[in-house]
Amino acid sequence: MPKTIAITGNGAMAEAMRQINPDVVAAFPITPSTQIIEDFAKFVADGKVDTELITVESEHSAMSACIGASVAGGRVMTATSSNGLALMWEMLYIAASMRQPVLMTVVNRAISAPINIHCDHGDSMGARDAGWIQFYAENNQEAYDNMIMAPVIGENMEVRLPVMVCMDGFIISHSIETMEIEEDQKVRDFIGEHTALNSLLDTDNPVTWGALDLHDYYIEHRRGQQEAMYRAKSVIEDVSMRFGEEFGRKYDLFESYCLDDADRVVVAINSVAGEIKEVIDELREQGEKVGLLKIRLFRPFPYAEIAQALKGCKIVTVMDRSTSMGAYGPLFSEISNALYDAEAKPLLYNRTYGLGGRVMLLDDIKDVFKESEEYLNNGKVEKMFDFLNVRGG
Amino acid sequence: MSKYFEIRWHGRGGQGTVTGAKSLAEAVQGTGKHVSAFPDYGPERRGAPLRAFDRFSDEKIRIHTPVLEPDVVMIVDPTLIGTKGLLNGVSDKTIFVVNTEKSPAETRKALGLDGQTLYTVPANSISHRLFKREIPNSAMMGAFARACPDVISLEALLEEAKHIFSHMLAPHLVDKNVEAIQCGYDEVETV
Amino acid sequence: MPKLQEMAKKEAAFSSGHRLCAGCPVPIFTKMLTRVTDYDIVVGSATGCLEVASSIFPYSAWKVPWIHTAFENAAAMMSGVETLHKVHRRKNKTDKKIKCVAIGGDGGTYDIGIQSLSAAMERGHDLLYICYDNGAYMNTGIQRSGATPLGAATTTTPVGTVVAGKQQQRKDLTRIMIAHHIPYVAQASIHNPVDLSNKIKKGIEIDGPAFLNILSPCIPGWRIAPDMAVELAGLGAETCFWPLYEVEDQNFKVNYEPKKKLPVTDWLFTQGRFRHLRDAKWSHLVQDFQTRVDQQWDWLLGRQAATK
Amino acid sequence: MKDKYRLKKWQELPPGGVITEGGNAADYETGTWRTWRPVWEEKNCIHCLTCWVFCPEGAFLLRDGKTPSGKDRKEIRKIDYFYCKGCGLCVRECPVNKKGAKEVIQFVREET
Repeated sequence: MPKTIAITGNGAMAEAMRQINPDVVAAFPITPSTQIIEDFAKFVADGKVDTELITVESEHSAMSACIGASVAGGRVMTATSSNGLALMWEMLYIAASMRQPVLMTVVNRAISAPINIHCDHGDSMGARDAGWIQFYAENNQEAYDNMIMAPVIGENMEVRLPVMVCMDGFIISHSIETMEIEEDQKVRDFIGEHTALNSLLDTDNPVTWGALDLHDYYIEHRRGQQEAMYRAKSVIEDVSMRFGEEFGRKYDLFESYCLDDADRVVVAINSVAGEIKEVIDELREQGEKVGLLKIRLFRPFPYAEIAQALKGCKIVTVMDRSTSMGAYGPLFSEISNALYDAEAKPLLYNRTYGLGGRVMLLDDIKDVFKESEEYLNNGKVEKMFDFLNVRGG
Repeated sequence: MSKYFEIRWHGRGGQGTVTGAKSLAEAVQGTGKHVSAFPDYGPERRGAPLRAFDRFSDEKIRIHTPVLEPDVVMIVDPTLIGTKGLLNGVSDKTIFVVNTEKSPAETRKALGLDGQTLYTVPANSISHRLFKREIPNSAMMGAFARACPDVISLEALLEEAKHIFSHMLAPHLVDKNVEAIQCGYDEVETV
Repeated sequence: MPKLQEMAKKEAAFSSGHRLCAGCPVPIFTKMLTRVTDYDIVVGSATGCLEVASSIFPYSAWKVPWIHTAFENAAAMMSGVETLHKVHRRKNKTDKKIKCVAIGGDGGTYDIGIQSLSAAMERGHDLLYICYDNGAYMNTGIQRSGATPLGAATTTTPVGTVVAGKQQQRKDLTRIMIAHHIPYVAQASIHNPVDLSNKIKKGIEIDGPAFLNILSPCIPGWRIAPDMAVELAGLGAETCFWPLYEVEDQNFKVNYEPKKKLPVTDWLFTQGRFRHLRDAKWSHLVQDFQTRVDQQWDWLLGRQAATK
Repeated sequence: MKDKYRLKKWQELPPGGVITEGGNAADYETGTWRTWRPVWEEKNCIHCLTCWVFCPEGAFLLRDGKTPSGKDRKEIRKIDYFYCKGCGLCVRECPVNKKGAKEVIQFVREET
């Protein structure tokens, strides 16, 4: 039986790590992800896991040690946030290109400068092209569930890619919420044993990892890596279905909330989806045909499936909690790509919100729907791109 | 008014207010309710005024926004009385639970309350008596059970607290804290 | 030389067909890695000449398991490998005793990699870190590093009319590593294969972290003929620019004391990168160079006397 | 050999750019880099292995042999010109060459 408990998002991720019981964890503390590693260090100290914890001196070394241990043939994990993820940037690409199924929680936090410890998605969105599978979560339950699925997906022989499980800093990481933790044994059975591939510690079959590719091979290796991402999508569908059968919580590539007959749709990522659902319920009671498409999987991005899900809606507001300076938000760009081939294109526009932890209250969400109603009534989008909740407009 | 039962805690950094809000949520969760608890995070350290929030419900809680219209305001540090923001968003029905040695009448006046229900509890004295230092959380939790028995009964709170504290504290401190809850409950005054 | 006879019985860790410069002495020590010990070894390299020239896809010169990921992280990367081996040993997944070796040039070690090196040593991994010091970023075309000696001409410290080569003395990384109080720190050179192989063996086999700094002349970077690497390395030891010594548990041992210490000019003036120093205009640089070498040598003899 | 190193399609490559055959650089000819050629004269060689230990290319091949007093030893067999880049380090460092009376390794220009 699963155990219903009230636990912080960080605590839930530490629990997932305890249950996964990886061979090696290499990590460096950074707010707001620190507690994950602190809790995990306690598990190590109490002998509750078999893991070796490497308390490295930087996030760059954390990911370097993770890659080393992974190539050596182990299941490895870490956690980070914000500038820590930025410091890993070089190694993120290397983990992915070397096809190492490293598992990492990213507790989303704004990137400096100015320094800010609160939530936005600038960190993980900045790493969206690194070649990692990226999951996003509305709450601690989803973050935990995604992490339980992560090794099964990343270590699949058709995939062999690192997996990043993202959740909102403080909003989720530091909040206690009610959730269900599954039984250790059941989780371990679901995940199964890790299989090494061309292990560096197999000294009888010496392999060379990280060779120099020139123009005669680099593009072929990249092509193969892209294929692994394509294949990951169906593996994720399979694993999510198996997870649903096993644990009763059903996950698709994205979540559709009141989407079927919706005229006005908001597309959003992570915790704000909770507030949006709350407002949708209220507006639905008033007869408004509003809905939410909540992103779960950002890499690989499910273009065709999302286009299908948005078929028939009349206006789409894409809410980005990060910026791509000089461009539309990262999520908007993908939704826009997804809709390019749509027969009846909905009106589409982009709103940036919540940078550096700026709170979106329920009234702010209502304003978002009010605006989309106006645009829909006028039959055109006034402002393609704008910031919400910013002084000075 | 929100469909959730919502609490706003006012305390100071280092007093354990955040832990208090979280412990109360864990206890209420133990009775089968859905809960969430979270602080307002900033760079403030020991001594700075801070807020923490609880949200309880029979159904799944989806929102993460700060509590704007609290059902209960918990004031953990008496020296906060008179500071800004304690009365933000309160209604006639809002219940106040205040850690103070002063009488309910004096406290009501100091806070500038109208008709709201007010409970006072000398949580600092209780804490000094039991722990020889100022950790008013447990007594505040006891006072909460007195103020809002429909949310959690004293019996349930004592039972859950034993369980929660045993994960956090040494055995003798678990007993002391349970005792502090009982004292907090017993020594509440109201008008 | 019986030592060479012993080594000759064993397979090299590093194959022919690599693409290092003609005359580059680096393979002298990479070949030795498996010849000096019975342990299985796994090697990780920092980005650099050796890494590039030994692993041009689909060819690898490494006959032992080998990994490269980036420039600044060889020690951190190998601490992950070493840790996983520890896990395997603990869980009885292997009965092999594998030893880990990280290799970096002076750029990847003195400069960009010093943070991860220092931390890996402090954490006590069972890991030998070998730095082959050729005194500049040779892989990218001879840019100065923290190991570049005073006065050396590099592409980022060129010789001009008012500035003659690098204006700063090199840092003494070996001494920095000694300050980590790890079980074994040594300096060796490619010209003395017996001393070199002893140190590699010790570094590999000792329990815990070890650091070995190897002087490794660079044909293009030092502007020398392709047959000159061994001779130049030897002069490094004869002038005491590069003393051969080891520090085991803080006990200092000088492995080679020249009968007559040669002036540094014997070393400097056989290299194109110092050619300009012959001009009397820069004689103060030569003097400063000699002073530093003398101080360093005196310090070393003093440490040896103190720990005897 | 030719097929082994033909340029492969992306589907044929193992994941992550790994090279699964250790030391296969030995299939790569570096002897083409040479403009000068060391020529080893067995009759003067004392088999001290100095050339062998210093040769960066591993181009000095060994064989089993005996010392004049009959003990087992490894001896120089030949120079493998498939690898020798002609750096001349062996010529310079040969201790017999250094003494100057006899020459074990000569250095001659490659014929054009």
